Amino acid sequence: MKTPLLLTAAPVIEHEQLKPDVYRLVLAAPSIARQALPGQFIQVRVNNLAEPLLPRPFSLARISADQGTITLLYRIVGRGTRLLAGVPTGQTVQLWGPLGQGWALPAAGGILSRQRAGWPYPPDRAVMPVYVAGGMGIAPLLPLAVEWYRQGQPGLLLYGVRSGDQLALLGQWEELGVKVRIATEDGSVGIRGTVIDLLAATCLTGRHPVIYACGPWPLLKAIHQIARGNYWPCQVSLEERMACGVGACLGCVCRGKIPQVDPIAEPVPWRHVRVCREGPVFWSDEVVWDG
Amino acid sequence: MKTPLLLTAAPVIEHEQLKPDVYRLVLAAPSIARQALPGQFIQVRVNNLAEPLLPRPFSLARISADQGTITLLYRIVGRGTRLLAGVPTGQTVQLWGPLGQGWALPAAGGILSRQRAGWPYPPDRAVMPVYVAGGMGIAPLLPLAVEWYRQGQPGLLLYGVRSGDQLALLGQWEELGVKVRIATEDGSVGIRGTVIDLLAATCLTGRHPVIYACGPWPLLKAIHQIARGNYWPCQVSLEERMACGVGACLGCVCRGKIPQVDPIAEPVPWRHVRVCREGPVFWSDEVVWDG
Amino acid sequence: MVDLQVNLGGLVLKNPVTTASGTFGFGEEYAAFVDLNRLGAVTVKGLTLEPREGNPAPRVAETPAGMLNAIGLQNPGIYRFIREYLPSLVTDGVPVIVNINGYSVEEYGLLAAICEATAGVAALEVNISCPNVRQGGMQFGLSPQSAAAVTQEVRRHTRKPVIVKLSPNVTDITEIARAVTAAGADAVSLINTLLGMAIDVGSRRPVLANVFGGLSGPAVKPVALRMVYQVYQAVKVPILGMGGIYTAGDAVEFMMAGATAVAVGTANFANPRATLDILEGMAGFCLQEGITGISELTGAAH
Amino acid sequence: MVDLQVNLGGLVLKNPVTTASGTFGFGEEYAAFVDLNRLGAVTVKGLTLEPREGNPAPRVAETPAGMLNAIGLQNPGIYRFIREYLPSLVTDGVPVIVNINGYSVEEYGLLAAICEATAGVAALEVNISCPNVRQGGMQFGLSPQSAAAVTQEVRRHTRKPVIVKLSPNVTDITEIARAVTAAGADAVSLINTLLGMAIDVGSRRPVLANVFGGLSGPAVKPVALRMVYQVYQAVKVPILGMGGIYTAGDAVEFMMAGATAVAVGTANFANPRATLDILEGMAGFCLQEGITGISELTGAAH
Ligand SMILES: Cc1cc2nc3c(=O)[nH]c(=O)nc-3n(C[C@H](O)[C@H](O)[C@H](O)COP(=O)(O)OP(=O)(O)OC[C@H]3O[C@@H](n4cnc5c(N)ncnc54)[C@H](O)[C@@H]3O)c2cc1C
Ligand SMILES: Cc1cc2nc3c(=O)[nH]c(=O)nc-3n(C[C@H](O)[C@H](O)[C@H](O)COP(=O)(O)OP(=O)(O)OC[C@H]3O[C@@H](n4cnc5c(N)ncnc54)[C@H](O)[C@@H]3O)c2cc1C
Ligand SMILES: Cc1cc2nc3c(=O)[nH]c(=O)nc-3n(C[C@H](O)[C@H](O)[C@H](O)COP(=O)(O)O)c2cc1C
Ligand SMILES: Cc1cc2nc3c(=O)[nH]c(=O)nc-3n(C[C@H](O)[C@H](O)[C@H](O)COP(=O)(O)O)c2cc1C
Ligand code: FES
Ligand code: FES
Repeated sequence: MKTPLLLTAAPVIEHEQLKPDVYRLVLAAPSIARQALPGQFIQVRVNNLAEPLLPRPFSLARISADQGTITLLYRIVGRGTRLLAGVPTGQTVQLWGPLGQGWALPAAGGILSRQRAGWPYPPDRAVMPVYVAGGMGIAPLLPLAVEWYRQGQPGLLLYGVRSGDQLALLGQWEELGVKVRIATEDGSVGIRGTVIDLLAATCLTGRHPVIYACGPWPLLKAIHQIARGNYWPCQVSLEERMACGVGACLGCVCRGKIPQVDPIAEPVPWRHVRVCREGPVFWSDEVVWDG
Repeated sequence: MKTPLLLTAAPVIEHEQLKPDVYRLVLAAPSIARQALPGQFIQVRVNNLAEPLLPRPFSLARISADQGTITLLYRIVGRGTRLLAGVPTGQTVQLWGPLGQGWALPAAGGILSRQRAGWPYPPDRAVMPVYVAGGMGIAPLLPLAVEWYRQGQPGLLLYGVRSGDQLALLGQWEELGVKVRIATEDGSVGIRGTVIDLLAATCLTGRHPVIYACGPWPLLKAIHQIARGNYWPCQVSLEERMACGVGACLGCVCRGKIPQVDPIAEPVPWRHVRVCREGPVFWSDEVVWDG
Repeated sequence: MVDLQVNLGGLVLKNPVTTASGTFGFGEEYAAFVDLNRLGAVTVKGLTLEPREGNPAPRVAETPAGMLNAIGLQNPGIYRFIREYLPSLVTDGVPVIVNINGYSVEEYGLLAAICEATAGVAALEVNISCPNVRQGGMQFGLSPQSAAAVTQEVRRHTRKPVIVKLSPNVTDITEIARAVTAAGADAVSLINTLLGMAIDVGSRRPVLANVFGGLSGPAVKPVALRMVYQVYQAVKVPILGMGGIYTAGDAVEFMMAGATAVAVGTANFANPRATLDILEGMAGFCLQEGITGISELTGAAH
Repeated sequence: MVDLQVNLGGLVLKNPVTTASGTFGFGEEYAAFVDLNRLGAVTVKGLTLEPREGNPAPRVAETPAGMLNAIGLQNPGIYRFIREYLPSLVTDGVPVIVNINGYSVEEYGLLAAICEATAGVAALEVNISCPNVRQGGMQFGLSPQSAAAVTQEVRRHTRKPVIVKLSPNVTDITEIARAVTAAGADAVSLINTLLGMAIDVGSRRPVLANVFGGLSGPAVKPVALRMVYQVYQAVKVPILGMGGIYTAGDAVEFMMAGATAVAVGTANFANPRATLDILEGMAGFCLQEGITGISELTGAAH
């Protein structure tokens, strides 16, 4: 383990309903807040009954080392998130983390949180972060934007949601100086369409962009294809059904074109890599997108 | 069905911690409050998760038809009661009832809530109710005392608990004019010993007593034996593990010497009768106490 | 409107929701909560020829998302059932499926003959899978030979639909399903309970007086669903699916795995209105998905 | 103080709490939460001769009080395990039980020979019960003959303790237990997962890419406990009990049913400290009950 993992009973500091089915949850977890890197996630359990049994993974949507808090942004999907939504302020939830590999940032003057693959530009080259979020995919991108902001580069957010009334917390992005472009499926705000259309319509020539994308698999696949067609380096944060979240169960794999680790073994076109451990963030061309 | 059964989501009106592990819970359930007879019980579920799966049976410790409320008095035993203890005022619990056969009272001027066995004294004979409670066995006796109070006969309560600090709500009994005698295992209040010792030491000659007892099986068995030795009619409220609570699963049986129902069948020494349906209240000599 | 009617091996049901034997008494226990006539069918508690008192208490124990039972087939015997319980059920207008349990192959035949002669019996469910009685019961359900022998004997004595209820406590359930189908079963029902136990660590004794009991409830659903899926591929007769159905979504899963109809068991204990809630939820699912006949769901996941 | 030491077929464990294969990776994944050296033993993820990529995703699905998995034995192969993972585990000082999976009887023999030659391997757990691979795996565990054949071949190649891991998906587990014991097993471990499935009603497809998966977690505990109880009566060798152990009380139940040691599996996912919480709870139970040696619990419910 590079970063120590922590298991803690974290008190709920704030719990706010942003939209009918979207909540913002602030938890006191000082040591996790100190360790966590943008793009990492935690596992959460509301009680210790045998049902629901498994923890639920959530990205860190805000990491406040000074305040000793972390923030989750989540949508109610099923019984786990419904149970979570009912936890009142003051009560604790079990959580452990920070888990997985976060977003890659240039090493110079900042952090390069992922060991495996290098940074695609020379360390001193000014690059532009382009955040591409589909729906709740917005969650893990904000702490990354905070990091880039510290490095003097606010960048651009392309954000796709079903309808304008789903937009939340845009103020936080604007505070960081991030330029925000919106796509809605019903055209109620921004362009009518998806964030794929937004990205396709965005001219990034000469800007040395790095794409950071999070959302459902088909969206990420399309973004990868656009990025690849334009020779833009692109990172994606994947979601997969998880059990342990720590790399032990091998439940959460995707096909990864990871560098050959075993000098003796035959070269293989892909390996099953763990989303919870080698991911959730990958360079998009490390992922086998078909099949 | 003689009394209609009701299934309802009942709001919690009051929820009070009486002792570290004993709670008083007042629920709004007007139609159940209207129907219920002393000695009947309800089934309760806190949520609709699959775990814990089964409802929990609780006696009605107070039935207020005018206020449309019922009161439960319960001790935390395991995960079901622990979950129940966490339900805040205003939230609802699922419940259904009133279930089972309540205590027998004389028919004249009152109610004879159990059809099967008749009243042991002539209807106009003044009798004295003697309530015998071991621990939480106190719960189903209070509504019965209310009924007897209405019939002008407050009677006598013999109440055994582990220690004096377990005593709760005695004021309610005193308000009804019931004479209260206490036994504690540690001798901290009343006599040192059990309620069996209390009963054995109580002289009821010439009082035409009816014993109403509730508590653990060994206690009820001993009370039955004392009652039988003295020719006192005695009713007991039994507990058994239940699933349905409505008579459908046959999970909750005891051996009952019930009157022969089938004219064709061979006479049998006992039948398995359902505690939830033919009980929970039985005349103590209807029950096979050994084996 | 959604057409909810299904055909379970000749037994036409107005909708696919029935009750699992032993969890719904003789119907009247739940009549306060459920208009019985709205159900596809009521399957009654397992009956034997003679009245039986069953096993001593404790007979039930809660387990994670499930329960154990060891009732041991307490029942008034088939004759008293027919005299005292069947008439009111028939009056309610719901088809009655009678669950029969013999202690020998011949006894199964006799029970079938009695059902054949009794007007109010719509179909027979032949329980060869009860884990809670020492002689007979599950033993018949554990080998294809004895399962077939019981089925054949029942078939010889009745022309009413014969549904054979399979035990999940076998290495290969498709083998048993094939055997009973070849022996003349019109349908199969599955699963009965999984054999399990619980121990009270305080007393160091098994919780159930009978030591072992049958596990039911949501906990067993994945196993039940897998067996329905396997049996659907193995035999042509319709399947009455059960085992842990707790929500309408669960019931739809069973239909998609291959069930023609479903039975709701342990869920009744947790929610006395479970059958109707599930029925309404299934109809709602069909509406939402644009399904006009619920039987389209059967086998949809294959 | 409570003496926690137990003897599992020649493998002496400082306490009875071990990890279930496949739920604890190669140990290091949980090292941040658990001082591995405090455990009785660590059983590693199932190993095959060649590296394997396993089944496609989705591989896991939550079920009521349980989960399904269809990992399909993804592993780096026994050689890379020995080179890359075993050394640090050995340094941690915890006995390592290696879970081996052959695709033929001969392959099991070869794997056993490799373990025999590898100093850090304390004992072998022979998995004849994996439900998630198409050839080999569970098939061997479903008949006494093949189970015995695998055991015999493993026995021929090693003098280290051989623990044979049984499948619960059989009609009579005692028959298999007797066969492997006669063939030379020093201990048996049970249960592996129950074969199950789940369906996504939205897409009308099985949730798992592999269709079927293995059910584990608290849901299966009653079945596992029953099998441990039965096997304890059937064979003389010690039992490593598992299947749904979630609390110290569960572990005590398994010991009372007949287990000499226990393995914690799915519970690790719900609580990364589950192994130690359970160990501490078991020691506490003994203290409270005045038990001086934990092995007194074994079989106490019989
Ligand atoms: C690394 C990672 C980070 C995530 N971050 C966020 C976040 O910041 N905000 C947010 O709203 N959601 C996030 N998700 C998705 C979130 O974990 C699921 O919405 C949640 O688990 C649903 O649980 P449920 O019980 O409500 O739904 P159910 O559908 O009842 O869950 C059943 C099972 O499926 C799993 N599951 C369901 N949906 C997903 C999914 N999309 N991804 C993975 N497992 C799933 C559950 O964990 C559970 O095991 C993240 C997922 C991953 C893998
Ligand atoms: C007719 C009837 C009336 C009752 N009235 C009261 C009351 O007024 N106040 C009160 O405090 N308790 C009462 N009880 C006992 C109460 O039902 C149990 O304490 C409660 O079910 C324990 O649940 P648990 O989940 O906390 O315990 P657990 O031990 O976790 O429960 C596990 C299972 O065992 C059952 N169980 C455990 N203890 C008992 C018991 N003593 N009797 C029956 N089933 C049990 C539970 O219902 C559950 O199914 C009554 C029981 C019956 C049968
Ligand atoms: C208390 C109880 C009693 C049962 N009695 C019978 C029975 O008499 N005959 C029978 O065929 N099945 C019996 N069963 C099995 C159920 O009919 C059903 O097959 C099983 O419980 C699985 O379904 P479920 O999980 O929905 O309950 C009984 C189950 C329970 C829980
Ligand atoms: C994700 C997962 C992977 C597993 N992999 C293996 C394995 O490789 N070899 C094996 O013998 N058992 C394997 N098992 C079975 C467990 O070791 C154990 O027998 C089973 O899960 C029951 O215990 P539990 O309910 O405590 O998890 C696996 C179980 C799970 C949940
Ligand atoms: S969730 Fe267990 S390995 Fe990723
Ligand atoms: S609890 Fe079901 S019959 Fe009494």
